[in-house]
Amino acid sequence: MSFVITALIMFIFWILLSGEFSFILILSGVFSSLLVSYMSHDLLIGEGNIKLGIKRTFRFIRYLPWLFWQIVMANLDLVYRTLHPKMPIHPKIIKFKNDLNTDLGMVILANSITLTPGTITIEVNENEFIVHTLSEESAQSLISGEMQARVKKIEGKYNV
Amino acid sequence: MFEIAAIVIVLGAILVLYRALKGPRVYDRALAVNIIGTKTVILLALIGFIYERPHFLDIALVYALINFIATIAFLKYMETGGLD
Amino acid sequence: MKEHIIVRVIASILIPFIQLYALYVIAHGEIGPGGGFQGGVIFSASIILYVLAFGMEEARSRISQKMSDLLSSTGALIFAIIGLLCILAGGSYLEYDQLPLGTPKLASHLGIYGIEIGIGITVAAVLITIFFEMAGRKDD
Amino acid sequence: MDIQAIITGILLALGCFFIVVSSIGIVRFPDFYSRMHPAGKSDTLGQLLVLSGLMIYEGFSLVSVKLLIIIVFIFIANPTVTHALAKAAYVSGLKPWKKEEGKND
Repeated sequence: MSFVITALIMFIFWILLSGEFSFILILSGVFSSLLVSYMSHDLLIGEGNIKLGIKRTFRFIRYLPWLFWQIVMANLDLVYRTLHPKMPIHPKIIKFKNDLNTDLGMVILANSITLTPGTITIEVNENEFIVHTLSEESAQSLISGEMQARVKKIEGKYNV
Repeated sequence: MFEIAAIVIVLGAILVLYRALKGPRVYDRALAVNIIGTKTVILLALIGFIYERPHFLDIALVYALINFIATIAFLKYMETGGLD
Repeated sequence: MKEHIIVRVIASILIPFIQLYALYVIAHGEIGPGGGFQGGVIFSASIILYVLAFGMEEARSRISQKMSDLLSSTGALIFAIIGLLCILAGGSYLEYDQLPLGTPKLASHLGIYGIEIGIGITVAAVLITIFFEMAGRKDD
Repeated sequence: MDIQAIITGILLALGCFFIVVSSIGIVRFPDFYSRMHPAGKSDTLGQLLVLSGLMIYEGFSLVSVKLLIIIVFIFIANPTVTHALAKAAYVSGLKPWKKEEGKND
């Protein structure tokens, strides 16, 4: 199953890259996507706890606009702090508990943290996130756990 | 329009180059080099538009890829003293 | 990097796309930038990323020493055979348009395509071998 | 002037602004960890804005699809690299800078 899905995704990717529809190139596209999915179909669709599913993909797409808005806010905040002559930054390191079940969820949360207001993920393990924050407000908003709740929603109920 | 953007990005890269030269730690240098790499990708895309040669985008994509792998390799070496 | 969850997951998502991109570069060697050598290098970069994220043993279980040795000579063999076929068809070495494949234009098209594939396989296999040998060596 | 060129210009200007600010931040901030903030964020948003400006200029074609692929790739790769750098520095024992203690770097 994962073989077929990977091959399909790869073939779509090939068409997008190539844009040529001569016989030889389409044939080599089919062959290449089969070859790639033979070599690494267990990587993209994932075994065990980095599993991508259709429902998760849709929930992830619904999460993106909120993330994008947060990124814009983050950058405006950062521009202010960078260009202010006194540089109003109060860096510190905070830790908070990791409630997520899947590796993919942790990755999404960690990269979202890195992209949003004044925070950078330093370390992720099963128990906790260690995060470097630039200001007091961003530390507070992270501890309140809104982002984690949203990512948990992407993960869904089942624990794969 | 594209020319101006390209020049501004080169100026940004020069600013970051100062950090790459000054350090003070090896991680600062790695960070600066990685950022210059990202700017190079954008610059390649812009150059492709200035000279109207869309094939430059392929090169930009490859550069983004190699830049990513190079930084990861460097970090792994710094952390474990080996690559495997 | 066993404990690097993020690098591991991102690498496993990106590697198939990198490999497909490498094959795309090899196949479009005639009409775009790139070709066999560049495609081979990108392909080996994907294997290097795999080693960095998952470790040497995992990578060895996917591509054994024997496999990469075999592939590096297969690529060179493809190159040589296409060249020799050109001689057999009455041209000089690598004179593709003498090949009996329809029109001379199509023949040279297919000939170059075959050569690019051969070069790509060899370059990828040799670079993978070099990386494995160098990364496996410990500092004395 | 058509509307496409105007939108492209605005997006390019914004993107260049974020890129320059991130460069200034990297030069100005006091320690390694705070320098990662402009690196991880402004650069990602800057490339997003510049490349989507180019996409709008191009219209819908294979070139803009390729630009989209580059955007997504950098969008995934950049935070990953930032995190890996931060982790490497943290494991090696680099202490973050605090305002009260003054400079230690």
